[in-house]
Amino acid sequence: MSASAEWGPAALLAVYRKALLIQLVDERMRSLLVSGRLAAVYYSPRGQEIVSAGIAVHLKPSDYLVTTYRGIHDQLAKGMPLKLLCAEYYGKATGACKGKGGPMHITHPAAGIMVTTGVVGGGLPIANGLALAAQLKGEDRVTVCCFGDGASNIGAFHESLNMASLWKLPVIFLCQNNGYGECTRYDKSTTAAHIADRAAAYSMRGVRVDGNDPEAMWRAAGEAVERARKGEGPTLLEANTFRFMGHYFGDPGAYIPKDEYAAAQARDPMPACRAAVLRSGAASEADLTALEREINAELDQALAFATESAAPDVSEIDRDIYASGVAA
Amino acid sequence: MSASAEWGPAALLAVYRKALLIQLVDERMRSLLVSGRLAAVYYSPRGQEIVSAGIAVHLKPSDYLVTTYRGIHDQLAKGMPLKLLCAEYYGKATGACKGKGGPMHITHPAAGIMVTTGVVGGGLPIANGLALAAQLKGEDRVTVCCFGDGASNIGAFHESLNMASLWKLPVIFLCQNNGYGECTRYDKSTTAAHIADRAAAYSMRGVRVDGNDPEAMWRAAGEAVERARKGEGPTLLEANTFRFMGHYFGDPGAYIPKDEYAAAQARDPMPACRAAVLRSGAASEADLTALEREINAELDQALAFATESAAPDVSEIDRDIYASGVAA
Amino acid sequence: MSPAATAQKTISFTDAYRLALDEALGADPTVFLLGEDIGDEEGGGVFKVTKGLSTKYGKHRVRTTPISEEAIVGAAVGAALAGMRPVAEIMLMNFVTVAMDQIVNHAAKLRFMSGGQTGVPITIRTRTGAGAGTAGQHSDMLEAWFAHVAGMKVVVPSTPADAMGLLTSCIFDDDPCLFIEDSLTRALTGPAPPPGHRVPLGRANVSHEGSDVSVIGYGRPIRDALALAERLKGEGISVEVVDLRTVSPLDTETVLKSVAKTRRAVVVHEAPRSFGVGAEVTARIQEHLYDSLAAPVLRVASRDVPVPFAKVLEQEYLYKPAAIEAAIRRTLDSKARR
Amino acid sequence: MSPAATAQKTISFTDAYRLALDEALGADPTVFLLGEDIGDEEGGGVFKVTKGLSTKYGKHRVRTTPISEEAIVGAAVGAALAGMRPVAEIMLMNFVTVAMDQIVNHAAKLRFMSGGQTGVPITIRTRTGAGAGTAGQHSDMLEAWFAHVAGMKVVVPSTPADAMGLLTSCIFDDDPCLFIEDSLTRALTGPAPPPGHRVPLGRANVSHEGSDVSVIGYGRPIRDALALAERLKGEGISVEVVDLRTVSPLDTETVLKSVAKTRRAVVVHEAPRSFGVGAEVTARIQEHLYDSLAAPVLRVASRDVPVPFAKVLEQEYLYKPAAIEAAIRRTLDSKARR
Ligand SMILES: Cc1ncc(C[n+]2csc(CCOP(=O)(O)OP(=O)(O)O)c2C)c(N)n1
Ligand SMILES: Cc1ncc(C[n+]2csc(CCOP(=O)(O)OP(=O)(O)O)c2C)c(N)n1
Ligand SMILES: [Mg+2]
Ligand SMILES: [Mg+2]
Repeated sequence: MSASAEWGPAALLAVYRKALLIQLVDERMRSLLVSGRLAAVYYSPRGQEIVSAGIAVHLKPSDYLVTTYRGIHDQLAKGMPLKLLCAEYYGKATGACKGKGGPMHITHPAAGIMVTTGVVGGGLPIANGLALAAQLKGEDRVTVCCFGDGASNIGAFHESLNMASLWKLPVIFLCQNNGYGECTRYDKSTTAAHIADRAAAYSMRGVRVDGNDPEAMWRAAGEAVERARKGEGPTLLEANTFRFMGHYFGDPGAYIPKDEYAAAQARDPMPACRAAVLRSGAASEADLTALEREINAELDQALAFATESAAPDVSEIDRDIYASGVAA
Repeated sequence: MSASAEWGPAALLAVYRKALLIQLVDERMRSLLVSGRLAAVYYSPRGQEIVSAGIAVHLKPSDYLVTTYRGIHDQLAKGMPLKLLCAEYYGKATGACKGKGGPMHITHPAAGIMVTTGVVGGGLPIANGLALAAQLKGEDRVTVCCFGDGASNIGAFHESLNMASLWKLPVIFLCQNNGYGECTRYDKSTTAAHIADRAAAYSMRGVRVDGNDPEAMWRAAGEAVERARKGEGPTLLEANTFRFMGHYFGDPGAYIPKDEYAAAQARDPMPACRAAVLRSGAASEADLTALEREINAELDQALAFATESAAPDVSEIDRDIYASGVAA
Repeated sequence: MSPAATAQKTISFTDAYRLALDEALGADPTVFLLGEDIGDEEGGGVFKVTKGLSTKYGKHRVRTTPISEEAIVGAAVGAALAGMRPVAEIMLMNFVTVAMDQIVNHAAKLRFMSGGQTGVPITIRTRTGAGAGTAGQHSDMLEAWFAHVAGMKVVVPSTPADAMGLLTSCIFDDDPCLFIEDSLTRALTGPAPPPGHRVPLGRANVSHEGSDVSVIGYGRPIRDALALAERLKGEGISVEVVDLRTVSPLDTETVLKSVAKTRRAVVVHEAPRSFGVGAEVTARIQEHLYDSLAAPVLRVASRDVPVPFAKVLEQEYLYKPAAIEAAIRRTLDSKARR
Repeated sequence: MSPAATAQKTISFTDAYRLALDEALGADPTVFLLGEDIGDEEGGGVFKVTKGLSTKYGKHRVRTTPISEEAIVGAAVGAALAGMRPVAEIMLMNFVTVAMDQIVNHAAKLRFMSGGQTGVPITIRTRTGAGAGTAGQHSDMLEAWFAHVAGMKVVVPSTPADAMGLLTSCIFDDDPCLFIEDSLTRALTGPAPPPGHRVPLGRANVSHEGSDVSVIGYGRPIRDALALAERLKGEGISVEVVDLRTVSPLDTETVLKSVAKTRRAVVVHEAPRSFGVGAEVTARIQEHLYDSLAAPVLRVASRDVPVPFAKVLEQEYLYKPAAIEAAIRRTLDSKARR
C-alpha cells in the first residue's frame, strides 16, 4: 500500500495492483449491470485506472479523498473496503452509507474517503476545507480532489483554486482529463489548450501528465503530494486519459469519433501496464494470475455479502437527517 | 460623443469631457449626501473617471453596457441622461426606473445601459447574453461589461470568460482594478499577479493598461472595441486605477495604508488630464470653465427635476412584476 | 412509444417537449436553445429531448454549452434583454443551485428593478423527480423556492399534451418561466396535441369534475389522482381533480371555486411536505373558505428528508397514491362544522 | 450603544453577535471564522461584527476571504467534515444565491448521504432585511428556501440576548445552521445575556403570554407583536406572542399548544407572503387544530414583489405592524364555529 520512495519494479507493481483491482471490480460491475443483477446508475472508470492508482500509492489512509460520481477507481485505490462498497451499490443496510447515499455518494472516513459528489465541481470547495482543517490542526494530511475536464469550466473550480493558492493549502487538484464531459468533446467546451494551463491564473503549480503512463503518473503525483505535505502548497495536476465506456453505463458513445476511440484503445493503459510489470520482473504471469484470483475471490465474497445483506429498515429514512437522530 | 479615429488633442478632449462630467456629478452627489439632502447608499467612482471615459468614447449608443453598483461613471460616460439618473437616485416616479431600482440598478436601454447589478460578478454572464444576441442577429453592437478586481475571484467570472472565448462573443470584460474589493486589498484575495493574466486560461486576449492615462486607456479600449466589432472575439481589459473615496460613501478607509493613498493621490488622473488638455491646446482654461458651468447647469436642472418630481404612486408596487402588468 | 407507433395519436412527454421546441424554433427566429450536450454532435441531449434540432436549425440556434450553469442562465438572461427568447436547459434540477443568482437576483427582478424597461422572456427547462435511484443530489423537487420569488413563473405539466402546450406558452411568454419536467415519467404517453397547441399560463385545469372533495396538485401525482377519481367513483365518492399546471402565480380562483363546491381539499405534490407548495395552497384555502370548509385541508407529499438511494427508502420517501386515498377518506369522515 | 455606556446591562445585536463569536473562539479551538472583510486589517467586517477578533485570535482563525461565496461555504463544509466548527459569513442574504450548491446539495445532505458517518457542524451567518433603501438585490428574506431543505436548521433571533444565545447554540450544534441577522435593527439594544448564554435550537419561545389570540413569528416582527400585545392589553385583548426563534425544524408543539389555548392565530414574517414560512405554520395549525379553531389562521407578511428602492414603495412592500393589529381584530371578530 505504501509508496516506494523510488520508481522501479516495486513501485510499478504497487501501481498495477491497485489498477488491477479497479479493472476487475469495474468489469464485474458492468457484467452485473448487463445481466440485470445490479440496477444502478454507473459511471465506469475503465481507462482511468492508472491515474487513481498512480496517486493513491503516495497516500496514507489518513489523507483525504474527494471524488465524484465517476469515483469508484479513486475510492478503490484509496482503500475502500469491497464489502462496504458493493453493499452500498446494492442499497443495503450494510453498505458504506447504509444504502442511503448509493454509488454516487460513497463515503468511508476510515480510508480518508470523505466526499463523493454527484455535482460537477461540488467537491473542490470542500477539498479546500478538508485541507484547511489539516493545516489549522497542524496534521500531516494531504487532500486529493478528483474531477473531470468538464468540471474545469464551472465557477467552483475557479473559486477553489484561487482560495487554495491564496492559503497555500495542502491539496492536489487532480483533473482526470478524459477528453469528454458527458457527450461534449473537450474543445467544444473548454478554451484552455490544457487544463493545467489554468493554474497560472492562480499562481499555482500546474502540471500535465500522461495519465496512462504509470511512471509519469507516479512521479508527477508523488511530487505534488510531497509538496503539499511539506507545506509548499497546492498543485493542479492534469492527467490525460480516456474513458472507454462512455459517460454512463449504457452510453452508446456515438459522439466519439471511431478513429479517436481506436487510437485510445491502442493506448489502453491496462495491457501496457501489465506487460511492463512482467517485463520489469516485479511479478510473473503466475503471480498476476494469483493476484487476479485473490481479488476476484474477495470480490465474490463482497458481492455475496452485498446480495445477502438486508435492505435498510424503512425507519432509517428518518435517521441521520440531524445529528440528534430522528428528523424533527 | 463619437471617438476620433486617431489619438490627439480632440480625442483627449473627448475623454476629458466625459471624465469631467463624472467628476462633477460625483462631487455633487457626495455633497448632497454629506448635507443629508440625498439619502442613498453610494459608491463613489472618484479616481476611475478616465477608465469609463476612455472606453465610452469608442462606443455608440446602441452598444451595450453592463455595470455594477459602482457604475455611475460608466453610466454617465455611456450617455445616461442626468435627469433620469438623478430622479432615480431620489427614488422618484420620473427616475430611469420609476424609483423602483434605485442607484444600484440604473437601466436606460436607449443609451445601451442594459443592466446595473449589485451582485459581484452577476453582470458577466448577462453581458455574454447581450453579446450573443448581437452576434445571432448580425447586429453591429459590442457589449462592455464593467466589474472590479474583487469580482475576478467569483465563479461567474470564470464561467463567463470561458463561454465568451468559446463563442467568440463581441464583449469586452473591463476590469476596473482599483486595488481593493470592499476593504480587502488585492493581494489578500487574488492570486494572479494581474487580472489580465487570467485571460490566458481562456485563450482570450488579456490586456493591462494604466487606467489613469487617457491615451493608454483610449488606445487599449479602442483596440478591444474594434476587435469585438470585427468579430475577433472578446478581450479581458484590466485598467489599473484607484478609488479615492473608499468602498461606500462614508467608508473611513482605515484599511488603506497612508503612503499608498498618498501615492495614488499624486497620480490622481483628473488634474493630470485637465493639464494635458490645456497643454494639448484642445481647450483653454476658459473653455473648460465654460464646460464646467454647462455641466453644472445641467446638473442643477436635473437635481431640481429630481427633487421636484413626485414619489412613485404606491400602486406602482404591483406593476412591472410581470409583463402583463399587475402581479397575480 | 414513438408517435408513429400509434399513428400519431399519442406522444410521450419527451416527444412533447421536443415538439414544442421544434415548433418554436420554426416559428420564431428569436427562439434559440442552449444547454449541456443538447446538440446532435453530442447525441441530442442526455434525455434526447433536443435530438435532431441542431441539425434542423443549426448549431448557432441549438447551442451546446460548457458545464457552466451560471453562464448558461446568464447568457439566456442577457439575450432575452436584447430581444431573444432563449430556452436554457439545466440538465437536472439540483444543478439550478449553481445558477440561483442569475435566476433570482436577475431574471426575476430585472423587469421590476428597471421600472418595466427590460423584460426577461427566458424559459429554463429542467427535470427532476425521485424513483429512478439517483439519490440525494439528482432528484429534488425545488419548485417551492421559485414560487416564493416574485417575477418568476413556475410550470409543471402532467400530460404530454399539456407539456407541449405549456412549454410553448412559456417560450412565448414575456416573463422568466421555470419549466419542470419529470424524469421518471418521460416515456409515458398521452393523446397528441394539435400543432401550435398552447395551454395558457396561470390557469389551473379541472381535469376531473367531482363534488365531494377536491384533490389539488401538479405534475406526477395528477395521474394518481385521476386514477383514484375513477376508482372511487365506483364507491360513490366524487373526486374533483384540480391540476395547477402553473404553480406560480397560483390560480387561486380556480382552486377556491372547486373547494367552495366540494368543501373538502387534499393538496398533493412530490416535493417534501414542509414549506412546500402545498402549504401555500392550504393556507389560501383556509383563509378564504374557512367558513365553508367541512374538513381541514390535508396535504400529501414526500418525506422531509434527502432523497435516499435504496429502493425501499426511496419509495418510503415518495408521496404515495394510497396516502392520497387515505386523505380523501379522512376529509370525508370529518363531520361538517356547519 | 456600547455595553459600557449602559454599565454592561444592555447590548446591541451587533455586540451580541460579536460576543457569541468571541466566546466560541475562546472556548473551542475548533471554532474559526471565514468571510469577506472580516479581519481587522480589513476593518473587522463591513458591519463590524467581527471587529477585534482577528487581532485577538489570529488571522488563521478569523480569515478574510476572496469574494467567492461558493468557496467560502465549501471550505466551511470541508473543515467541518474534518472536525472543525467553522462559522462562515455571507455578507448579505442575496449572495447565498451563489453558494446554494454547497449549502443544499452538500452541507444539508452529507450526513444523510453518508449514512451518518460525516456531519457538517457549520454555521452560516448572514444578514438581510428591507427598510434601509438597498433595494432588490440586498434585502431579501429567503429563509423559506432553507426551511424546505431537510438537514438544515434555520435560526432568526429577535432580541440581542437571543441573538447571542442562539448563535452560540448554532456554533456548537452538530448540524448546518443558517443564522439570519437583521440589517435594519442591528444597532438596537436589549438586556445583555450572561456569559456562556445559550438558547436551545428547535424551541419556540412564548415571549408574551395571552389567551385571546396567538401571534406567531420570528425576527423583526416580534418586536411589533410585543408592542401590540402591551397596547391591546389596555383594551382587554390578551395577545400571546410566540417567537419561533428556530424557523426550521419548526417547534410545532409550542405553536399548537398556544393556539389550542387561544383558538386564534396570526402568523407574521417579513418575507413575502406567498410560499413563505407563514404558509407552513398556517397549514400545520389548521391540520392539527381544525376542530378547535375559532377563526381562520391569518398571515401578515411583506408583498409578493421584489424589494423596491423608493422609500414609499419600500414601506408599502414591508409587512406593517398595523396589519398585525388588523389581523388580530379580524380573528377576534370571527364567530367561533363551535
Ligand atoms: C453542476 C452540474 N451540472 C451538470 C451535471 C451533469 N453532469 C454529470 S457528469 C457531467 C460531465 C462531467 O464531465 P467531466 O468533468 O469531464 O467528468 P467525467 O464524467 O468525464 O469524469 C455532467 C455535465 C452535474 N452533475 N452537475
Ligand atoms: C456575490 C457578492 N458577494 C459579496 C458582495 C458584497 N460586495 C459588494 S461590493 C464588494 C467588493 C467588490 O470589489 P471589486 O469587484 O473590486 O469592485 P469595486 O467595489 O472595487 O469597484 C463586495 C464584496 C456582493 N455584492 N455580491
Ligand atoms: Mg471528462
Ligand atoms: Mg475593486
